[in-house]
Amino acid sequence: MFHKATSVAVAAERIPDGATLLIGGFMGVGSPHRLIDELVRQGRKNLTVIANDTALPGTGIGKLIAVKAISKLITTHIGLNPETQRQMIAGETEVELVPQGTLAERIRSGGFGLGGVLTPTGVGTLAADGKRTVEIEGKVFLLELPIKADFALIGCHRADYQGNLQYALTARNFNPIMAMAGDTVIAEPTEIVPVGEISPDHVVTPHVLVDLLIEKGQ
Amino acid sequence: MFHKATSVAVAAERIPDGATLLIGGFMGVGSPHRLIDELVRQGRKNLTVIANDTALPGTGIGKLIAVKAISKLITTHIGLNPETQRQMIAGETEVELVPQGTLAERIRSGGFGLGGVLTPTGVGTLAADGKRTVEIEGKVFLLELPIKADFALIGCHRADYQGNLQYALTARNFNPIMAMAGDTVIAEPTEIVPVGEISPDHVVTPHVLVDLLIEKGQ
Amino acid sequence: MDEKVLIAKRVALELQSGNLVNLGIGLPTTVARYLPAGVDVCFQSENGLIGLAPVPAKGYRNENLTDAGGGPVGALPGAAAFDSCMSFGLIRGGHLDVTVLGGLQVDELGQLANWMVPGKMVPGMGGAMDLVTGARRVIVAMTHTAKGAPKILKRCNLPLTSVRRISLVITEMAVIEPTDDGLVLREVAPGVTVEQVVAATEATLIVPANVPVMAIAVDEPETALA
Amino acid sequence: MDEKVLIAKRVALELQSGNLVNLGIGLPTTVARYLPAGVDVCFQSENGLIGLAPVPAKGYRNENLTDAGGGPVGALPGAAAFDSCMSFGLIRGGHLDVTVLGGLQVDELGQLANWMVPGKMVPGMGGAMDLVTGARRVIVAMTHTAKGAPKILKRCNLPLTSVRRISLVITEMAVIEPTDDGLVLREVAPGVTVEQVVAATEATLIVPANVPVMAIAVDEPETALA
Repeated sequence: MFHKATSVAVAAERIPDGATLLIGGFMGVGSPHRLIDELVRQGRKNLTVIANDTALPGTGIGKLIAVKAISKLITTHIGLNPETQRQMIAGETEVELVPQGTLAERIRSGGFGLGGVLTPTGVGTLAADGKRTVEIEGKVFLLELPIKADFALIGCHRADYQGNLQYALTARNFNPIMAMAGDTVIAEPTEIVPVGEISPDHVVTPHVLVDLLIEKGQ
Repeated sequence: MFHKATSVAVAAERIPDGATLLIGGFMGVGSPHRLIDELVRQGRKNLTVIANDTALPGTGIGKLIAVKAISKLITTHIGLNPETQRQMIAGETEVELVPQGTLAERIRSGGFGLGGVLTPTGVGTLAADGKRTVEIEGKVFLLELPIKADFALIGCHRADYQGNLQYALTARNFNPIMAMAGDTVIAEPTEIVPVGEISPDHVVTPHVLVDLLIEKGQ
Repeated sequence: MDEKVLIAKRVALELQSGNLVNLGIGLPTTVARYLPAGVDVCFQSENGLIGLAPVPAKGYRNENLTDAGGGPVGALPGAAAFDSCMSFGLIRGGHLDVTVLGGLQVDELGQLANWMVPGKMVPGMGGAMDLVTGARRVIVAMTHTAKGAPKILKRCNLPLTSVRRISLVITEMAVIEPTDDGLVLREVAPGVTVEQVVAATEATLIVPANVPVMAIAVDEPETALA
Repeated sequence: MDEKVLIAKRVALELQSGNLVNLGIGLPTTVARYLPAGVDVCFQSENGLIGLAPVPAKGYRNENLTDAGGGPVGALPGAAAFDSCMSFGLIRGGHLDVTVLGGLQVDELGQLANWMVPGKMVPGMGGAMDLVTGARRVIVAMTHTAKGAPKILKRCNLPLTSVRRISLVITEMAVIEPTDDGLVLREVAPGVTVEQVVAATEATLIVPANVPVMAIAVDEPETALA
């Protein structure tokens, strides 16, 4: 077994300027908040971020938006963060809007070694612009491409020291999917428990996917 | 809330001759054994069965093979059931062999409303015969079609009376995926517990997918 | 009665026992308050829960239990939590019986636009494109006009949410059903005339001989979710 | 030493601490017994478990805890169970470091055939096609010949498992690595000559100036899994 627990500062230092990051959470719920704060503190710039949303100004990924740490954003909904909308309309931040189910499947297909996603969602809409369509048994589907990233930043409820992860209620959202699709996976658990305390049936993300665990702050 | 628990005989009577069935389990582990026994007892014929394997002669789906209840089988591995191999070679039963990961994703894509699966598995092999290929960013993928069925027969560990399901260890296998892809889903739990006894975080198959629960035998 | 309450009450009548229902952020969320007694539906939140319950009192809330807007919510006994792929598998795979969504525009083809006003408002589609594409029934709950300007048009001029024909539009003035033949006026609100609906609608409405008034009970108790 | 034991011992030397490893049914499963001391690998079973442990004593087994052959197995503290999509997502998605599989034929392109003999034996590919396509390293563990007939051929004449070039073939006679240039003879078994390997092989072998003997310890204790 390998020691994965480290400080949030050391973990964030692994992430260079310009990196591509999958960041879990839904309106900040289930996001790795201490990692986000530390990236802001360390002044990280020019990040590409893939995430469901940018939460509210001053919350979760909204903090990275506020300091303009993100140069490119792939997301589904920015309706509750006026600053992200402003940056998009002003052309200050490149924003790709993706249907939520499509974003989830694109990340999954990256992590699961598939060639892409064939979805009926978005056919005939702006979401289809520039994309291939495939007709299958008389129905038309969009071919959506896989997403992978240099890092996946995962918020979770419990981890064991080996890196098995559990999530709580609606804080699960994109986290387990993203844990499959990051070259390096950094998980920020609320608590770390001894190996063996999580039943094999209750592990959602197996430890082999997780590279680093953020230890409790002082 | 709706009453879903019924006897194995009544549940099996819902399934007509000629029906298409997804049946969970891996070498019999996690299969709905009482449902299978009852289909044999009731003399069901001409079934199309989609399942990982046909277990051993006299075990699980092997019992349906033994009485020739299956006219068409879509499966990944029949190496441990010589009778299935014999019926395939003799042309008595139509057998389509599918890579295991592909079978899982095909069923998932049926249940998840996707147009198909783009997989690298099987490219350039017999598994690609008659199938479309799609080139994506310079790599070739097979286009594998979704699978759905009239019924999904699910083995599970615990259910609540509403139909939320949990699985045990390697008995999980294809069951949760199949529960998404059956028009009618019949689950055979080891025990049925009061609603609320299963934590929302431990529910693997949400109750809205489940139509019938098999009650304990006498 | 407030027009949004009227819309929510009328939408609530569309829900049937046993339905799995997804309510969009805003007005649609309020529909849960007006479920008729004895109607037992199950609510999904696309951020990953089946079994939403009314917001608990302060002190009983949990930061990891929220709705799709990020607001606190409750969970019934027997609730189930899952990830975003599963949530949209339920939606896209035809397992969701009804979705109720807000709208910016609906047109004669029954197509909905509800996710952006180019150059002005770019909230993003969130789950809306999947919901409109995948749910068995799509109900659009919206005000009939925007500051007097019709929202039910011959053709949407805002970006579409889906090319799929929605099931029903419910406004504070009318219930309108898109069909093969066009938009059919199914009901008018109490005190509203057919002529007033037609005048407030750009799209051509097919008006049957008999257009009943919405069966809204004015004094219904406010119960259930949210 | 039994030739299957020799093969398993040599395969075991390929595994490194931290690897996630999938062992095929049969001979490959026995590899776990011969892990060198201090090498800490993690085993996946494609029926849905990471953290396989040796078969427990009778009385400590569980009918819901089996390997891919359906036989009883154990689980280490910290094991994780999952469904078949996740299991093959791990395999296809590049999360599996090593797979060890049996083989019927391997050819000069490094392609493997191991899942059927048309008209005679149709076990099916099970997880083999995904494993060979997706694992980072694919090690084929097989006897060098079948009743004297070579199994390492110029071209496979049985149906291929994948067009992907495997990483290594380990037999009771040799270790052979498929490369851009062809099959390179990397090692011979104790007591076996290069000439004997070449004679038992239909494919052309590239023979380096120095071909070392496998570093197999004869008296290694049998430990760990299965």
